[in-house]
Amino acid sequence: MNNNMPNIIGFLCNWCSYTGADLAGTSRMKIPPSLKTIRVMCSGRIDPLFVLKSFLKGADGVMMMGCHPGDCHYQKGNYNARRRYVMMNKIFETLGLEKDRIGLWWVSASEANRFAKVTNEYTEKVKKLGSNPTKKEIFL
Amino acid sequence: MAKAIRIKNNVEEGLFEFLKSLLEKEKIKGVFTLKKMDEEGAASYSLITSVDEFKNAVPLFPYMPVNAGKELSNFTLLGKTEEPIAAVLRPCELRAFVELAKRAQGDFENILTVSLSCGGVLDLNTMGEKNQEDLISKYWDSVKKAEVSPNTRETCQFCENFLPLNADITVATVGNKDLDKEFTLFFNTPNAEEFAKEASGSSVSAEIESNEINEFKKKREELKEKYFKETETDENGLKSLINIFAPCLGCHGCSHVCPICYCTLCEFDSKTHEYPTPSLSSDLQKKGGLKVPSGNLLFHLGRMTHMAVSCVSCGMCSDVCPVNIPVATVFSKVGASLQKEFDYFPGKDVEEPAPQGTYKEDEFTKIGEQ
Amino acid sequence: MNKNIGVYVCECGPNIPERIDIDKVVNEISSMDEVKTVKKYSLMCSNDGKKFLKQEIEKEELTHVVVAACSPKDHENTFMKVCEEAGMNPYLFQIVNIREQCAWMIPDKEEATSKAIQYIQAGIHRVLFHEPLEKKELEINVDALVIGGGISGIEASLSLAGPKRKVHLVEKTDSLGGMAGKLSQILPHQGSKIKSVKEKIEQAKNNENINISTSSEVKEIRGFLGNFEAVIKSTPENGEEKEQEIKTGAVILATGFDLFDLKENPAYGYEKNENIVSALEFEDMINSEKIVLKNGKKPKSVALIHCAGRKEKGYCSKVCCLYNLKFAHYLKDNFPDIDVKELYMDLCLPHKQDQSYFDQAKEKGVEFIRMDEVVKTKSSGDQVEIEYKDNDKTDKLKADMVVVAPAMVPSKDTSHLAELLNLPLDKSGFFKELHEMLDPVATPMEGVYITGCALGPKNIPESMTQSHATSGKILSSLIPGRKIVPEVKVSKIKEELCTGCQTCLSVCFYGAISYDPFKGVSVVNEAICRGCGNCVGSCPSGAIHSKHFTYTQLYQEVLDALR
Amino acid sequence: MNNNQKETKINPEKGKALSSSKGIREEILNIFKKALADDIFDAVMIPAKVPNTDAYSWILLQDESLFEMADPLPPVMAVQGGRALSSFSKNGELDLKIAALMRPCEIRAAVELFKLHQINLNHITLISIDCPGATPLTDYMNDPKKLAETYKKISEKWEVSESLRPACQNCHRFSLIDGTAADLHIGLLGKNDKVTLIPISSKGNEILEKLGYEPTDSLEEWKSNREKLLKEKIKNREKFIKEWQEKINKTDGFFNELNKCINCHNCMNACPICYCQQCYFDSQNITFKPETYLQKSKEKGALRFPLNTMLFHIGRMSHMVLSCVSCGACEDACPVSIPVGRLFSMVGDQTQKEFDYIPGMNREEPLPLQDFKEEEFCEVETPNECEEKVTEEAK
Repeated sequence: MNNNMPNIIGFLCNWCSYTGADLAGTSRMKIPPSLKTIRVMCSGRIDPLFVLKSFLKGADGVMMMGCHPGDCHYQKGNYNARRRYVMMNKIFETLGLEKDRIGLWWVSASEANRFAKVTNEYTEKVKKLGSNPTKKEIFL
Repeated sequence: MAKAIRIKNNVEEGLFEFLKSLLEKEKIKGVFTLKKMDEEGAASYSLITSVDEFKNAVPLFPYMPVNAGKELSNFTLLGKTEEPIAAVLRPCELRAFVELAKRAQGDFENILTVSLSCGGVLDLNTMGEKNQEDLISKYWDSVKKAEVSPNTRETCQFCENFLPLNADITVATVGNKDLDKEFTLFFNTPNAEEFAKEASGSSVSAEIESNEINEFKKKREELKEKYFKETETDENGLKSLINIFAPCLGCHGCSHVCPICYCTLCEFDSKTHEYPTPSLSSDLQKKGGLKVPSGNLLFHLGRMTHMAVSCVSCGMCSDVCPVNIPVATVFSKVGASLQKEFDYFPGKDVEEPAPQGTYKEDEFTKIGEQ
Repeated sequence: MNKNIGVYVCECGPNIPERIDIDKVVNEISSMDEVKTVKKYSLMCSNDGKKFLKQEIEKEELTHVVVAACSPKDHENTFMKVCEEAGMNPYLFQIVNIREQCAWMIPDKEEATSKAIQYIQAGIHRVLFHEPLEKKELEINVDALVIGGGISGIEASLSLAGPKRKVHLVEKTDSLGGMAGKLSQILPHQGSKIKSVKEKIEQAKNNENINISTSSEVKEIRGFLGNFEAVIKSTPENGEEKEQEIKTGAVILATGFDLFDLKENPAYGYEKNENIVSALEFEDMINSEKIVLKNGKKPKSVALIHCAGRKEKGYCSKVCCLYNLKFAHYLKDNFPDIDVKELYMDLCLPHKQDQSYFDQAKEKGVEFIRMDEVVKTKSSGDQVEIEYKDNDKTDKLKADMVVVAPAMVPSKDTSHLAELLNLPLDKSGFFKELHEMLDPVATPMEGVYITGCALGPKNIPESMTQSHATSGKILSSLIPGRKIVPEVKVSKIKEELCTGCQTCLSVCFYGAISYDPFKGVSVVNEAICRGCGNCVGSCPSGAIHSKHFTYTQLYQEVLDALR
Repeated sequence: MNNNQKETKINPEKGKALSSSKGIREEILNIFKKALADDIFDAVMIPAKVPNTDAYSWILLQDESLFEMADPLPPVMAVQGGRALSSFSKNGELDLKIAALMRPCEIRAAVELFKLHQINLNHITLISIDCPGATPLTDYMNDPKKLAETYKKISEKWEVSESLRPACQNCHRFSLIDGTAADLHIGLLGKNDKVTLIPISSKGNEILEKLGYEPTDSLEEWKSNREKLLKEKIKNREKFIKEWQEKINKTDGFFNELNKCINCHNCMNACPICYCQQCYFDSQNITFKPETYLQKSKEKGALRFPLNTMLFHIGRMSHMVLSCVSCGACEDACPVSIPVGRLFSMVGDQTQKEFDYIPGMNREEPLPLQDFKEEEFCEVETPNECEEKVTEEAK
């Protein structure tokens, strides 16, 4: 596989985003192979430690995806997810870590287009960031 | 306005006598405060119930062997104390106890909280050392002059929350020149007022805030900027961060003494986060080498996601770090920005839910929509 | 126990081979020492395919199965069933999505293939950490508890009660009927006279499957769909207080509404002038057919004020316009010489017959005046003077009698019940529907439904519709003789790790987690938990894990994604 | 018989002496470079200085270029080597050949952990090295440059200096001891002009062979150097043991030493033998209602917080002291400078003698508490019979 293709982990909520991703496939949209999706029941299940560990293990990018606010299959899970994302984003910012390596997007079950759009855009963004230094870092 | 009583006595003795009298008259059944352990000058927190034992109490001893908030939580973990006690805490310890009570890890009921305008405490590793006496007298001088004592811990030097938020009784120390002749007690709550009459002094009209206090605050804020700058991470934050934490032994002492790290058993000590041996060959292939034990940064960053937003900047973590990592400075810094982001002030109000346990539908609305 | 993993790659007809080099996949995977056998198959979800898989499991004595095929949304359950039939625990199975999220996404065959391989490796490493999970079946109680004996509650009870299903109807006042019972007549153009409400009440009383307790309130209630327990406290006027505990399968909240307290805004002058009356009081006048001023004289002019409380509460109560029209019609029909004025902020005429009803009122000479708010009312002589504002200009009018139509507000018990069942309320303090559009009578608590004005202002037909909806929900979910199977992939708490901080309680939307003060730990009620895992993400001690989505299982996927 | 006697004499007769013109550190690293190049090992676990810092840590080294940061004998013992070794080798199969270069106390810890199934030694070669000791961690962190200098001198002269950690000043197991602890030992004692490779196990011999070295050089000089230093150290140790026994035998002696303890459990977390992921003494099965604490306080007039510090230390002792390798990591990690290392080492010394057990000396030797002899400790229960037995044996 070509080497400038970044490695992105996507934690997708089962009800909206994962279904949205399926739909993108069904509609034969072009999604970069950079993204490896992992299905969780709710974006609120995404433990900050998953994101952290993925980052420290060398993921060039981590995408958190869930239902739009108000549409959460479990009522409010995505609000929890949002706070957790904001928390990590702030920690990264304060410590001068590359905060763009982590992102949160709302993608509904019908938004195949949006799924394609954000994954492609983010892949480009991460390409610009270059490879995640944690990949080569010995002293972690 | 809080009831203020001026007592004609050295602040250390005065407070000692006041608490002693409460104990003697059985207004309270115990005092939770610092107590001398030996002649070398080691002190430790104790719950003192007998007037006789109280002779060794040193309520204003400028050391923090442990965060008293954490210990009060251990004391009231299974429920409130039936008998009333008084507890002498520094503002950050009080804030810690509030955060713990918030998480059902402690109970304020029947505890008369006595705190002070705090000049900070000395480095723990000077406790019981030869020069202790000297350090302490220097310390009090700077407290009187409302100067930042250079012997106090870094965390204290940049602490601008040195006024207790919700203490029943506050001892005014910072910026009071005649502390060895007289001092003022502020009785802030109805609960406290009934103890006021036990204080042998004259009622005066006074406010804890003063120009000295504000000046003091300014000085500390300047130092805060300075110290935060020192842990500044350059554009490649990762490297700098690694360098800051490079000496880390993984002893996790920082989390053991942290009042906010209230977990019985820490997730990061668990098998879940141990290194999976099968990953070794691929990791070595990628990196050419690997620090062992690994997972150093995961621990510190992970711990941050758990507690930094509630960090009360008590400095215990820096104090116990055997390799002088400025843990508290880094965590305070991250804490400050998180607390700003979530508009949260740890230790202000027991009723205010911790940011992890709540959310607002109409916050951060731009996020996720881009 | 040694683990025999079988991996099966489905071609899904031409769909997957088109974009993925299946043989390469099979080769790569067979080189893994974890797996016992790897095979490809043309169409796994076909009957032959299922038969094939079943035989394989038996022949190869597989303990774990990975199927690389379509999205779990399509056939996860299909293959889990097959595993079950083959005597395997279905949760020792993992489906890997190499169609939608691989073959159909990535045009480059090489890239698609290597990603598929990565996904399958992840699936294999994940399944190694799967734990067998057991489905539980729960006996259910099919009865229903209806709280509130207004028209909504009565209608719900009537449509639910039957030989196999008892209904407990609990009303806090001493009589059924609620607000509707107090009305003079239902809007004529909406059909029958008021007696229809009376009829409903009678029907309910005479139905032996409806067990009515008036002057009663629900004191405690706990449980979940099919298994609620409630304590009902009755305090009859004469006769001593008694408590009874009942079991029920579902709960309907039909607690209705109260009326805006007109005294909250002195501008309406309510109770300051005796000829200013509330709409409900005017209904009584109509019932007793005595429209007279306090001095006993007939009024020559009546002013009807709409929207009292609309600004204060921030919503339109929807029904006032129509019953004000009703009043106007009544007055004009019975005393044509009375001068009738209506002061309104906005006219709300949503139903198909309303417009003509309004036009008729105009024809009968009723005068409609637009206003922004009532500024003040004061007596002038025997009359009442109303000062009102429209845009910036204020104006006055005088009338012998003033009828003020107060807004609907949540009934007092709403917040109490919300607390008992831990249900969300909206900004105005009414119950909040699970989804305004898509699930308008359900709540986060499965088995608890809401109807009528407990959800917000409504007219009677709408309330009836909702009552039928709630009954529908219950009839379809609680079928006599059936059992219910609660979610299996629920959260689990390791007690020895739990610190009892109860953060998990605050992020659980279903009230599935409770705190055990004796042990000092949180406890999950598996029958209520839906397995969303929000509690897991919130626990700093790592004491909670969600079954089938454990930390280790998900981390395996991360590791392989990054390999 | 007495442990010390056991240890003075050692078996190996021959080794391979490599004269080191470039200094011994370089020489040692060269050996490992060669071993990696010849695929004798896939990786080496060795101390390294973190670039741009004064901090030392263990690295698993595969890429030769990283040898720049490696230092076989750093001035401090940051993480105890046993701990480091266990951290990556315990969870699953290791498919790499790894050499671990560690100080003798770290080797002994590793062997204890091996007995406790916390290290899988199948693919690991243990290489011990003559150890000049290490400087106290906190001292070093306070002034790295100075301490590094001091340490350089100390290690050249092999002097037992005050600036070394107390544990090291009193350490009499600083070099090779007989047994099956290490596979290969690196002898340095002497004028620091040569590095002597001393094979111990068959594995050790193999490696020497693969490196193309014949173990033909005599070890006499090295041995005599070793014994000279050993005598001095044993004297120190006996002195230290005596001194501390007296301290402790005073009433509350033990307690007073632990007065300052703040319950941070750093000692436990630094201890290689405390291998439990989550410590029993961190778990909550020792909390009571406030009344109970008030009651306890009333009995003595006051109740110290943090609670249970004494229970923690004594309890921990009962868990690990028989395997205590006196590495002093605990004392290094203590923020309030409690001589916890010396306390445990002293108690360890006594109890281990009781069981005639030297932790980490032999891989095959079972842990004392996983093994018993029927005739042992009869004095504990039936003194008379015991005497009889003793007299019989005497005849």
